[in-house]
Amino acid sequence: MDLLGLYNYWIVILLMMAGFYIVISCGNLVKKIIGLNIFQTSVFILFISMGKVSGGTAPILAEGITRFSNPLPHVLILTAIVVGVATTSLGLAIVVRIHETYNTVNEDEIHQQDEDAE
Amino acid sequence: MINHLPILQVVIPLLVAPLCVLFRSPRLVWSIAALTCWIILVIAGVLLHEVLSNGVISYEIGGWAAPWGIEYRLDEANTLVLLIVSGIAAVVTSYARLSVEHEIAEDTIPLFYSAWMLCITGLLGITATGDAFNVFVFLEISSLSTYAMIAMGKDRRALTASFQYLVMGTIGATFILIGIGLMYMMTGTLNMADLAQRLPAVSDTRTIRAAAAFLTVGLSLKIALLPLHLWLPNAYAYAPSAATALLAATATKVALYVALRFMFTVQGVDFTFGQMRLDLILLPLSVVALLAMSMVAIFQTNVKRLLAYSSVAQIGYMTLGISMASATGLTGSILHIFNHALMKGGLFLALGAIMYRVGSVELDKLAGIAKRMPWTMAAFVAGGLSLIGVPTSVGFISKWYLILAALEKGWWPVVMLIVFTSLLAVIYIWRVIEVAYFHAATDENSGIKEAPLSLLLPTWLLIGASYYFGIDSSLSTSTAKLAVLRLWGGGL
Amino acid sequence: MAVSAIAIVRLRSLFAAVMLTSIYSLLSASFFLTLDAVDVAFTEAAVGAGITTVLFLSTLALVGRHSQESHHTRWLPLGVVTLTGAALIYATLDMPRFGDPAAPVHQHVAPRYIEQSAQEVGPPNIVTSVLASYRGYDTLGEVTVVFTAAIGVMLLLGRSRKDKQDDEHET
Amino acid sequence: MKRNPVLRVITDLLLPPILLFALYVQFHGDYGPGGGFQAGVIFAAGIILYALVYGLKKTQRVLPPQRIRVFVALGVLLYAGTGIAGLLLGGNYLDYNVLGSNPLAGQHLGILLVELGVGITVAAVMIMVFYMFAGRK
Amino acid sequence: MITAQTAILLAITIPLLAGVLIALTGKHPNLREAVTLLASLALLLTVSSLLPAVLNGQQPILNWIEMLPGLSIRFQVEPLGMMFASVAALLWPVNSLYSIGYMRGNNEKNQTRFYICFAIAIASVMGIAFAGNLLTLFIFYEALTLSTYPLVTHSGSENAMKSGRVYLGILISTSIALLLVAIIWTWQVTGSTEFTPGGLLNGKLQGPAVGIMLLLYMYGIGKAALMPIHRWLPAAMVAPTPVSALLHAVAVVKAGVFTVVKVIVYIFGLDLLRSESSAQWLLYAAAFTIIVASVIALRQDNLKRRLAYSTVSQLAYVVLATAILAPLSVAAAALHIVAHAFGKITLFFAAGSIYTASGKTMVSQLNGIGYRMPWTMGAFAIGSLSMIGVPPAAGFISKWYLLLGAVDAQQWFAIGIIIISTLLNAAYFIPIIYAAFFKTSDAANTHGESPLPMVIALLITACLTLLMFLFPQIPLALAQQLAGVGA
Repeated sequence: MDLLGLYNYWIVILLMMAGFYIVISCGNLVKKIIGLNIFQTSVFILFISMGKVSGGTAPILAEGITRFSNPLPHVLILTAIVVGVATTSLGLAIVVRIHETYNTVNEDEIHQQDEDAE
Repeated sequence: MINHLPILQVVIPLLVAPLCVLFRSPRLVWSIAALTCWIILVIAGVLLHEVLSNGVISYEIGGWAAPWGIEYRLDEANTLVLLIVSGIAAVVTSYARLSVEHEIAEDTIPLFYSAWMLCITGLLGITATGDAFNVFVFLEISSLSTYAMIAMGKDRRALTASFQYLVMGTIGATFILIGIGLMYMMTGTLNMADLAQRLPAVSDTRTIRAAAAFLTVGLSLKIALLPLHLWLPNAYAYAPSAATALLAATATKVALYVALRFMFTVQGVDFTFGQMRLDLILLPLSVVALLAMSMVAIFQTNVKRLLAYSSVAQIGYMTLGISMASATGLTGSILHIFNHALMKGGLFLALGAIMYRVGSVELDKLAGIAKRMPWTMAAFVAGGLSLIGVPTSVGFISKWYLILAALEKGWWPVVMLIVFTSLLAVIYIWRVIEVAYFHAATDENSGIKEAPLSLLLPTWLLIGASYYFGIDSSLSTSTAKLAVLRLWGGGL
Repeated sequence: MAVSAIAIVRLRSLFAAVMLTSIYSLLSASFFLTLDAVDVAFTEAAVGAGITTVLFLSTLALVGRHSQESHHTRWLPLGVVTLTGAALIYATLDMPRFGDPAAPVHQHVAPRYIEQSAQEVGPPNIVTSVLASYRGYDTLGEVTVVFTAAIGVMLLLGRSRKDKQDDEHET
Repeated sequence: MKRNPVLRVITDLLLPPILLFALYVQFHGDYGPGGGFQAGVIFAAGIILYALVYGLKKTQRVLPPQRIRVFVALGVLLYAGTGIAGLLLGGNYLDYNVLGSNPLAGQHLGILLVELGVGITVAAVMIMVFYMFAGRK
Repeated sequence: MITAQTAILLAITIPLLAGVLIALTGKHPNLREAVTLLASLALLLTVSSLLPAVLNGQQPILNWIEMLPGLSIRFQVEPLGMMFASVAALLWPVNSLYSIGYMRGNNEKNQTRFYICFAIAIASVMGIAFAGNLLTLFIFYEALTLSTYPLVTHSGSENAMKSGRVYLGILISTSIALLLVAIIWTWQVTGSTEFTPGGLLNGKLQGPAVGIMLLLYMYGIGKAALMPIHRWLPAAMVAPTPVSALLHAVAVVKAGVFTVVKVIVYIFGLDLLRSESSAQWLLYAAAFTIIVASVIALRQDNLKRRLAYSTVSQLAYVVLATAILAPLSVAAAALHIVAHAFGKITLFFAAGSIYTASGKTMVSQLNGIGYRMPWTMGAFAIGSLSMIGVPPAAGFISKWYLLLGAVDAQQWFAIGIIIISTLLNAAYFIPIIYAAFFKTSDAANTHGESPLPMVIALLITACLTLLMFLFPQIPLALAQQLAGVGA
């Protein structure tokens, strides 16, 4: 089995999991968003990787080139990047508001404050 | 124009959303939004009629044939969901005016309605589309607007609830994206119908199995299937009342529809239940969701939270029906999607009216409220009875089909479970009723008046519908059965 | 890249984490470039390394730079992550090899874009053709997502704190 | 930063090329990499740079948030409206073929309009979001 | 003359309409109570207009909406339903009269809510009586539970709430957990839920399944108060007495045993049950309930509670009679539903009358009360005789047929139970009458009779008890029609 051909994917998965780990384990809300960012970016790499054709070029038509990489994943990922930045900005906006009302961005402290309030 | 209705259904609210931003007057924006919602309800009605009489409608956006372009594909299953979403949207938007004025700062109201319309756009878009990636895009539209709306709640915990939902929702969406990506990788297509044709050839691969797993997990997050429901109770409890009603009645239902679409149409029954044995995973999760969440609901002191937990439990009924992997079970699930939307929508609207007058939905604040707001509480009781499954209510119809399905399978423990959780529903509903009807009113509550008519009418419209379809269920059941036939494909 | 990602996991200074994220973004942009995805690389550089960083920094300016570590048990997240990672590794086992021109993605749908787009749509940049025309509706959705985010941010941050306090005094 | 003349001069020098480059990317997207989205981001980046150096107040005097808000909506309307135009001219939604005298011309016009819509919204949104964050201090 | 179909519809809508009118006239007590009385009389007329046709052997049918595919809300007037409806319609005016006296005499709160719920409960009873299939029956059965809940908790006190919870808890949980499942199972097995002469399940279900199905039905019908699910009935005693009278004589408990008889006759069919050994347990369950409830009744000092346990045991009579599975005993069951209704409502009326006039609730306080309240206690005596089954009261007739049926079926065990329980009945009723008339009162009591409407009401029901003994033709004819035995 030609495992070398999969090596590329595995690196991506490693990155992805690092991001995912940040999201679910970090108590800091900003860091969670950072984690989301990394997680998503790694997924993008996964998509783009599958679009690559060995020996192909960027999918811009020009004289004399017949082998192109697959443009469809590129399109999808363009959209996904935008979605990602949209999510990030909204998430950060919420973080800012949370900081204003709770004066902290640490999950445990917020939790503590909510419990004290009850 | 009539053949463009499928796209207009989604694009009209999409166009209205930016329009809302351009105006300043809350009333004007509300009128536009409400009018739009009634228009799309009419469109959904016409579409359902078309689908029922002429079969599947396919609409090629941009004039590009699928699978190259994006296709809207309407059949009995998703047109029913479209009708649910736009119907709920119409009623809840009509209701929203006073409730939103009461709970949202005036200068942000136009923006709020813009988010509101975007949410509806997203939900409709997810439902109508026949393209897997398009699902993701519209899912994000609805999700982002939902996060924003939840964060608008008056309680500061609304912010943390919204953030939590944002993080979990984004993880879910990314999982869905991974799932779609893996499927694309193995088939080269994103169109659902095309995927359905090409998947069987590669369904043996580990990649496709993982794809199905990622899709399921991602969607389960959005459906709030136990144990991925953690975001839901807070989100529902602290969001503005109108938003809670809209979300509770539509958002999880749409996600569940997408799950059905992937399970049945795209992956096919053989793969989902034969290879993946999804039923074996869904069954215990549904059972635990039903039992645990109903019990948790009993101990809530905030009525909105109580109903939120009840929602998670009710989702258990829907997934339970799916896990039976039988036509009757699936009919029960689809019916419950429809029925639960009506009753939960009505219940949350009634709560919104209480919020409007009392300013709180904590249980101890509601003492003796039934005397002051008899119509509102009557609506709550009626909705609650439906949740319990009292005959002539829609809850009874769903329960009938679910029990019938369990009996067909000879699953007696499941029969008992359905019955037992209905009894748990009696307990949590009755706690509210006792406080509202039989406890002496507190001094604070003495000056409270009945909710205004513009809140009562929509509430009763939904409650009324939930009894109309409980007494004469021919329309909903026949559509649900057709939807089941369509989802099941040739296997039935 | 892997180094920067893992460093972020360990880092306590949010400022450094943001900077590393930015670098991570730039690195992935260059990676996209090597994978022939010029448009994506361009966007990732502008968005990931540009706008996102600015947003993060503005946020940090408001909320402070340091992250206190919480004392959660690390096993559950680690378990979930390992499981997810394992599922993905499992998924890769039957994947087409990297760069393989015979992979299904290159056999279906995409060829038409490459072969026909010049006649059907026009622009030599196939990505543009697909983005704006074949899958133009997705792009409409994408614009709507951006719009939604703006609505959300305006809803959340549009009113100054003072407005809000006035409001609370009234009620 | 406001008082640093070096930065000011550099900004003054850089801003026109940045905005021009944004326009280039916007309209050259057909031929090379780029398009509405990237153009919007670059345009916004230019404005943000200006705001960082000259201060938020001054920037908002040139580009008031109210106007940006209109542009935020306008881009989406332009995009969705193009689709409606196709619909009114007898095609399906977002069908550009019917926009021009022949399909290719129609596609060209359609993509142009749509990319413009993307560019406007993205630029406006990014500036708006930045305003919002920066305005919190 | 109105058609039978309209009459069926009217029978359900008149009380409902009355409920609406009562709500509208709630501010004017006189008008409100006039509405109640008029509606009750109108209902009586409507129901009696159906009687001739049914006596002639017709069974008018009304199909309403199709609620589930192939399953509609359906009404069919058969003899048993006719009997039940007539009893309820006959007693509603009397009970209304009594309620007016009682509610005013005791200055109860929330009287409007009381009358509304009462009217809705009567509508539900009509629906149950005329139901043509299990689904319809179930709908009105639940409606009855829910509409009587506010009546039980009427006073709103902590004690009332607690009892209300027991009431609702048992009735709702048994009906949803067992009855509904049984109905759906029946539908799954037969594809129908219609009441079919000879038995719907006959030939469709065999073996132990029959026993299980019977278990689901018998304990699902919580209103029949078969032990151990009888607890809601004594709990419901916190309600005002007119409600207890309604619950224990007319509406709720009778709806329970009525459903039991209907299910056994039309769903299982006597033949099926006779042939299945797994279904024999019912007889013993009923016998157990009769004896145990009687013993408990003997030990209650609270008059209403004693009456409640007496009801539990009397209901079990009906079940026992049906479980004997002989045509004659089924007729006896039907007759006993009527006879017990008249007798028990009289007893409750009397109890309420005593409470209104003197404030007494305990059996031990009743020494010599017969001299102060001769009418009330006279009626009480007649009611007691009917319970024991002695002529000249209605109870004798049903007991007579019960014995005949048992002999016919050679159920010596059942006969033994009947004899023992008759002795027990006598043991807990006779002392009350004895104390009332032959003991001298110990305290200085100054009260006289209760308000006139109450006295009139309880005299009417006492007379009905006697009349049914003297002129049993109509109920007898209906009962025989039901059981398929010639007159």
